Amino acid sequence: MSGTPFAPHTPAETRAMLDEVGAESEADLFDIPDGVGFDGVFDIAPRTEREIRHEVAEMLSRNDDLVEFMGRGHYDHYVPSPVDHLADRSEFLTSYTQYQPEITQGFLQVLFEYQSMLVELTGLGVANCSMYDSATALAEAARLADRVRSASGSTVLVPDSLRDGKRAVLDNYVTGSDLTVAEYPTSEGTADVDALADLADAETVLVYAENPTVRGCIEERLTDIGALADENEALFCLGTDLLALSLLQEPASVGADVVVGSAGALGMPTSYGMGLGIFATREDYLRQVPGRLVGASEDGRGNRAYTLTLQTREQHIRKERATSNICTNQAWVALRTAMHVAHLGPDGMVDLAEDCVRYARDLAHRIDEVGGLQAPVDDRHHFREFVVSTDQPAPAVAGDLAEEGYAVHVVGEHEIQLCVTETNVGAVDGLVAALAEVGP
Amino acid sequence: MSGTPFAPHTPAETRAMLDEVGAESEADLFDIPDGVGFDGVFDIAPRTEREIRHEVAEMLSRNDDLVEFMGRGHYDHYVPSPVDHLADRSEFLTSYTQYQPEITQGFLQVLFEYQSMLVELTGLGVANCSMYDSATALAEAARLADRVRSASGSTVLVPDSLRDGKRAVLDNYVTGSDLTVAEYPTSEGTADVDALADLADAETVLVYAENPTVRGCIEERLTDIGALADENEALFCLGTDLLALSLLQEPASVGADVVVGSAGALGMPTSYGMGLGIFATREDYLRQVPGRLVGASEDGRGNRAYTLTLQTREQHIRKERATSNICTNQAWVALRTAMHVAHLGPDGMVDLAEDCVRYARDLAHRIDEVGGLQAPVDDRHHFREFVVSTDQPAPAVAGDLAEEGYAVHVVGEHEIQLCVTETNVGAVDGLVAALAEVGP
Amino acid sequence: RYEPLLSEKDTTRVEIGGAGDGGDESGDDDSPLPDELTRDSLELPALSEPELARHYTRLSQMNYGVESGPYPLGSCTMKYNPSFTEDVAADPNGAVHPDRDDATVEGSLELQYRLQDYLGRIGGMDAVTLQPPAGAAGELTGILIAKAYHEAHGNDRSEVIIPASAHGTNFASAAMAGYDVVELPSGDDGRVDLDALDAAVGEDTAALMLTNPNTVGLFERDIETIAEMVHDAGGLLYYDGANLNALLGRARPGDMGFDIMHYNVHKTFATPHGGGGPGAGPVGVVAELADYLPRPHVRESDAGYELYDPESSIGKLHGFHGNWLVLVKAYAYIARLGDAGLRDASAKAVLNANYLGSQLDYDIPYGPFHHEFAASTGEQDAADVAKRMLDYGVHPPTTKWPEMVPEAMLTEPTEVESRETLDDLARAFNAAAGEDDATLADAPHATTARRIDQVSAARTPRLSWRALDDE
Amino acid sequence: RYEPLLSEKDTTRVEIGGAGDGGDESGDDDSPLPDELTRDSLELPALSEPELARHYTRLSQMNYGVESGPYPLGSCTMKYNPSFTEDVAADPNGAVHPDRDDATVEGSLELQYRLQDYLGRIGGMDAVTLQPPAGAAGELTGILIAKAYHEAHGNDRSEVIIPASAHGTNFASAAMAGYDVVELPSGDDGRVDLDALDAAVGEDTAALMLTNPNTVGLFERDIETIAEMVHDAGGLLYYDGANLNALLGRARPGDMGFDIMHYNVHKTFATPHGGGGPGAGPVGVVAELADYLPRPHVRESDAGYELYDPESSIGKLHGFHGNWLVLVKAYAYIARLGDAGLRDASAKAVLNANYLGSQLDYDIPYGPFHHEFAASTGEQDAADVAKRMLDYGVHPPTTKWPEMVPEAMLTEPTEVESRETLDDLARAFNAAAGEDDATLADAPHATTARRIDQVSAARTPRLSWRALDDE
Repeated sequence: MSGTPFAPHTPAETRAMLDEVGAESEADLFDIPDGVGFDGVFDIAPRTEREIRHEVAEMLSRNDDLVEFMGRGHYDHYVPSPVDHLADRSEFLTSYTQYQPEITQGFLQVLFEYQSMLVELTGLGVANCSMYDSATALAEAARLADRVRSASGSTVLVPDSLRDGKRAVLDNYVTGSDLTVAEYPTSEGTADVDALADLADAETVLVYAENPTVRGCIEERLTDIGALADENEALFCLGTDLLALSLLQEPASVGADVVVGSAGALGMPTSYGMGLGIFATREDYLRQVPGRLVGASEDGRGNRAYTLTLQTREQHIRKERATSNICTNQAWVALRTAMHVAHLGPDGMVDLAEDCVRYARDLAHRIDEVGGLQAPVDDRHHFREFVVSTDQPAPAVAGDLAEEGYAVHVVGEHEIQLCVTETNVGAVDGLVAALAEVGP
Repeated sequence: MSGTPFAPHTPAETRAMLDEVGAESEADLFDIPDGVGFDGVFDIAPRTEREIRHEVAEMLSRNDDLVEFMGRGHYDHYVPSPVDHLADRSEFLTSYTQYQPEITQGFLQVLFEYQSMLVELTGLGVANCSMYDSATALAEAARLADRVRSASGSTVLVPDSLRDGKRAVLDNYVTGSDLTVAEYPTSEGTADVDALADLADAETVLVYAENPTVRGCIEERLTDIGALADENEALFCLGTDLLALSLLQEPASVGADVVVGSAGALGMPTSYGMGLGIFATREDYLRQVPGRLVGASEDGRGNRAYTLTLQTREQHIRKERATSNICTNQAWVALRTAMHVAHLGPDGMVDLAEDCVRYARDLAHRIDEVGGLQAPVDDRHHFREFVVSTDQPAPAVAGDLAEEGYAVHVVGEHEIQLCVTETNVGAVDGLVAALAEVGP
Repeated sequence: RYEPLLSEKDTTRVEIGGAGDGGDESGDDDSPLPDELTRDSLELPALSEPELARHYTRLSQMNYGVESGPYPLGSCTMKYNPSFTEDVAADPNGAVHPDRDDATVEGSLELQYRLQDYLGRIGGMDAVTLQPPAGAAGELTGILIAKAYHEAHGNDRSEVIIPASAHGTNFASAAMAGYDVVELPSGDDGRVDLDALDAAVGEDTAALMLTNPNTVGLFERDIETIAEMVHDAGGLLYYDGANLNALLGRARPGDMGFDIMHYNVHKTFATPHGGGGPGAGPVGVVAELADYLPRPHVRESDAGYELYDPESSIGKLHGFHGNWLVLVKAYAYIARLGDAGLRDASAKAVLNANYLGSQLDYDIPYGPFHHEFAASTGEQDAADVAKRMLDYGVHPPTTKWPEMVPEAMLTEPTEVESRETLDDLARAFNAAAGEDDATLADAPHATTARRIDQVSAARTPRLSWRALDDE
Repeated sequence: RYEPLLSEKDTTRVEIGGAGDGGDESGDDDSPLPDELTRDSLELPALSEPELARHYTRLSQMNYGVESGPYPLGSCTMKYNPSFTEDVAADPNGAVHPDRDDATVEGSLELQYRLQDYLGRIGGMDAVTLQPPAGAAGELTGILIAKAYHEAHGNDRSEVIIPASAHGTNFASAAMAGYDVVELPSGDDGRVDLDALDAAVGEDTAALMLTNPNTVGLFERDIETIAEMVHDAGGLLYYDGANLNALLGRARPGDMGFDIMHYNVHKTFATPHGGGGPGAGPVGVVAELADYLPRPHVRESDAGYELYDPESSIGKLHGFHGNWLVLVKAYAYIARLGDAGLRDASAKAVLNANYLGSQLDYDIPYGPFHHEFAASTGEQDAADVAKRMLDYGVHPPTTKWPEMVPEAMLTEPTEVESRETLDDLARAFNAAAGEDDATLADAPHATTARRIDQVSAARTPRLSWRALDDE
């Protein structure tokens, strides 16, 4: 093999084509000054398909094989097989953004359906086709607030428990604006609404809260938070995930102006954090939405047809005045997520969400009965996950659990966090036994 | 879940449909006398997708993880990824036999191309869409010989080294005919042509030989065997496989009347013996061919189109006078095989085939240098595999090798057989070392 | 829309040999074999992977599968094939060589054992072999078992009785086993005519092969009497499992008196048909016949599971162990449904057939039917009506069979269709009902390929691209 | 051909809560939460798996992908996506939680490390981060690195210079980082106008963002001079990797003087575009900037590999570690090609573009071009010509961009197309060349959907099925 296996040219064809364009050689086609030409080697040896499959399998087998009880914004739910098989159809997987809607109606309709599902789940009027993840979605929400509320102030209020990943992305996305990010305290795993009331003022343009929170707690005072934002003419941005949306309070009903979060909990395996960011908002802010939007229209025969729309918000037209720089997004993940939601159906969604409440409740209860362990630490209802306090140093407990085959979060000196879904609930007996061994 | 997850009926829809057909209940639709009704249980618990994937993975993980150096009619070649992805497209995978060619042109064309590839490889004029495997293909060849040569006799001559699997199937397939199966001797792993000449006579209707033979030897006197068959007005049936066909003597050139064998070496993983039977023959015997045939024709607009043809040979029309009882065949495996051949191309086929000669030659050479081991036992050129003689009892050697992580054939008291292809050639160092340890 | 043949895109002829002398052991690029052992050259298509991907993608788009729309082929049970069964079957740990020592493939043996067990329970059979690679191979297996049984008992029986409406494979399989076929005409009610059976059955009867429900969906109400008649004559009762999807959890062949049966796992247990195959045709037998099953067979052992050769085994029907991947998928499907799901599958299959039948403008001569029915297109040509249905984007039923119904449209919607889809199907049927012969004869009109000339295909067989080149 | 929305097929409204009191720990089916914490109901489509399989199969068939035919979108590098990379990425051992202790995911770290290394070699960069989840995110990363660098060196610079012909994301990314954009007009030869650059560059210049070859395929011959001008002014040079497929093994941004670059692995390294994403936009920097890379970063350690936070890290651009699956596929692709394959890929990409360009009846104002070219449709509307091309079964190029070419058709065939396919493409182009405006304006005629009304879509946004219901 002297070239790429993915080009069809025989030497004779190459020669004929060179002749056709009047070139002596392939090298002649490159208009590169001598000073910057490269004639070295990368020293990358070509391998066969078979060798690479073996090589990567071998490499990844060096990851420790642990049962993960991990969450904190990234969740493992079982993805039904048809999602893989249908999403892998090459017409979906290998297509580009739908710049020619007449031959990409299929993907456009899927994205329209995805947007529609988010409208049903959030109660808000508009959802985009996807952001990269929940962190960038939150950051884009802050930027949206800046655009629609810039006259009134520049403060973004986020919980002090915000994941570092989200906070760090937010900081980078607001670096070019006048926005400042401030924290409000949390208590028992949820917002300290009284303290938040003291902090929120006319300068506030966005109040961000999560449900469930990063510690797995179900927020009980969302309506109050929404009202607080409203009183201060700030936007209320709610962070959540698709499965939580199917069971917990509808964002629109608690006054949310923007919903961001992770959709990747449905549709994707735990791919080291690769996911999909939800972004939904009120129709009022439609023309300030970042990212792609699919709308219904008609074709020349009067049939319903779908197309990317309101593209004047976007970078390829508006350039530096675009609502965002996002171009390539997570469309294929959105497709997978929509398929997963459709496969579960509303019954399946609610059943699974309720199970995630029960699983966490029951596991916390069992752990709490082990001497030296308290769970849940927060006096709240929980969704999927909760914090456990131990008498031992948490890192040591986590290390010992890893020895026993379990991966957990360390969230404090004596606090670990556990997440339980349908994919690991079968392993709770072992986990509890291991915890009883190493935790107290 | 109270029913099948693969039926869409809600209780309300079920009720409405029952009303429409005038039935009280689903049970009313069954016209089953009381005496033979079943109201017991199978005691099969339903499981979720996730549970079953886990359950079967768990079960199959109890197979010992051995590097296989095994062949003898079933070979492991690397199947390129596109074969999996393209063959799994539901339009191919979930379709039925092409009784409505107007909407199944795609599969018909693939089968036409598969037949065409076999025509190129064998030099014979006709190939069918597939038999179950090489054993049933051989058995059908004998039955074809019976139909076209029944006036002249009833003896089928096969090598004494014929695999039990093939012989046993052949015996069953000829049980309803007047055919008798007799063996001719082999020597140094190939046909003893002189002995065969003594055995072949006017009663002979079919002479069967293999290339490569079951011991991996390349037959050197195919033309003589073909001539012998011809002299006795018997058909010459050659057993081979698709990869061997790409390099070894063309069957038509040595006088073969029928080619049977395994195509599954290309297109399929080693699926515990699941494969695909080749069946090709001279055009003279076209109307005696078993199984499905795809032909080119035209549609109502004069465009080329493909269709199943000559169906009057088949069971659904000819019933007990059909050429065979075969109905469901291995069409999807044929599709995979055709894809694999197309992916390799003629260069890739020949290169791989030549590699299989070299791999076997080089491995035999290395083993022969180990004291107490002789390889190859047979003084022949080999294709993929060869026999090794050991001073130790062969079953003990094989058992010891299994302990070391290698699976081999035991073919005699002091003989083992090894097969080497591109998928296990990387493990020969380990095998040789293990053999040097346990073999002598 | 036309996709060229691979051979019309690009081919290469590779010359083989030349330098090699066969004794060359240097590992270089010379031919490793002497010229006299090799062919001279090889010409085949030579395309890049992207070109191949497009070729097969386009061809797939010119093909109709179960995921394209309804596929109500009578007697074929074209269910949805759950994709997770593909994932289960793809497990690389199951990709073992068939000659592996059985002690090293305990997992594969266990799966087979469990599937044997499941199938036995579902059919009411005492022992099951998984070896036959298709339904017809299952039939041959069953008839060979019957033959071996009779021979072992000193009975020289020469006939197998088969109803005229049976699948063609029944006749062919019996003939392959060396039996004379006695064809049994249908009674007026579409079922077995007991008088005709009485006349046919006797000391030459090796077996009666029966499908129940039969090929127009009718349950053979007299099955107990039939079984008694055949058994009294010393014959065995063979059950063709093609229509088992009608009866899951409602009736079992074993309970009806059948001694031998095959299962079409690619019908009843939703393994994909793959454009014609592979399928699998496991065979179940009553305890008395278990010793005749093909070898090897899986049984429990002290260590787990093992292969053994049944004492009076008929031998083999496949060179190795049958169609493994298909069997794994069947196992996964049965496990997914369980008792209630299997029972519900049949209930909905029968409900769907009855509902669809109630919506058609065509006559359905025989009933009450179960999972399938044979409508008659009367004065219209059933094959033409089927071609016209293609214009409505659906797959038509099986046509002109069985012959007991004139211009039959044998229709089996299966349980997977929704009421809406059945209504679509009915519209396609009924739209053709009012059309004139010319429109029908010229159909289909809306498909990629128009009506294909079958006569010229058969009269001038062109079965390879070489044949096309030669023209 | 019309496929109803899921919501038009079947929906169910589920009522939530009622019985639960939140304190219920009996594990029964009652709601586990008090009503005030739950929504009242949820209405979503409710379809069976077979129905969903058909829905998505049909929709896929209404979509054009790389395996459907040529996809010569300029600046998008729509290569064939080798399917084996999907298999590699599907390895379940790679499906780990992003918060896993790094000592327990050595395999994942090693793969990332190796990919960082490969990309560094290919681009001539000293350090590479894999975190940015797309090209635009990579641009923002790079500009934030430039900003952090300048701030660390006490430079308060406010401007980023960008050629007018650059990708829109360049402008938007610079603006997001808080920079004023200075737009650089193209010179007459289609390249950077050195006089204009000289006028633009200065002490406010934080960076110049450049694509090379530029968006009409021209190599910026003066790149060494450009680099010197920017560097002399204290600015940094940013390379937009969108067109890297033109240069693999022929030239490296690092050697040209670029300090920062992003790679579009979904272009150059053949990971699928997925209908718009996901991609990945790794960023490479020269050694001096390595300390500013996003955290965490992968490096070698005594035990193997570990995560660490670069000393002056700009922070994060993704909540976790970026688009893992995409990165695995890119690794597999690069490993498949190796040095010679990568070099050949660019050679064939450039050859294909030049060959296709030579076959067109349209003017191509600028050259010599590399992997892409901008033809001008002159008096014809480029968007209409593109619609007309759809009737020939091919995907048209990018239209009306960049603006330096009037009615541009920016065309990038990539290396995967055969001469035959390029000829097909040329025929589609040239067929439209002779047609009247009315025919073009009404195109396409042969597609499932005819020309879609963009104006009404934007004027009356209907962005969900609820919006359709409300009408």
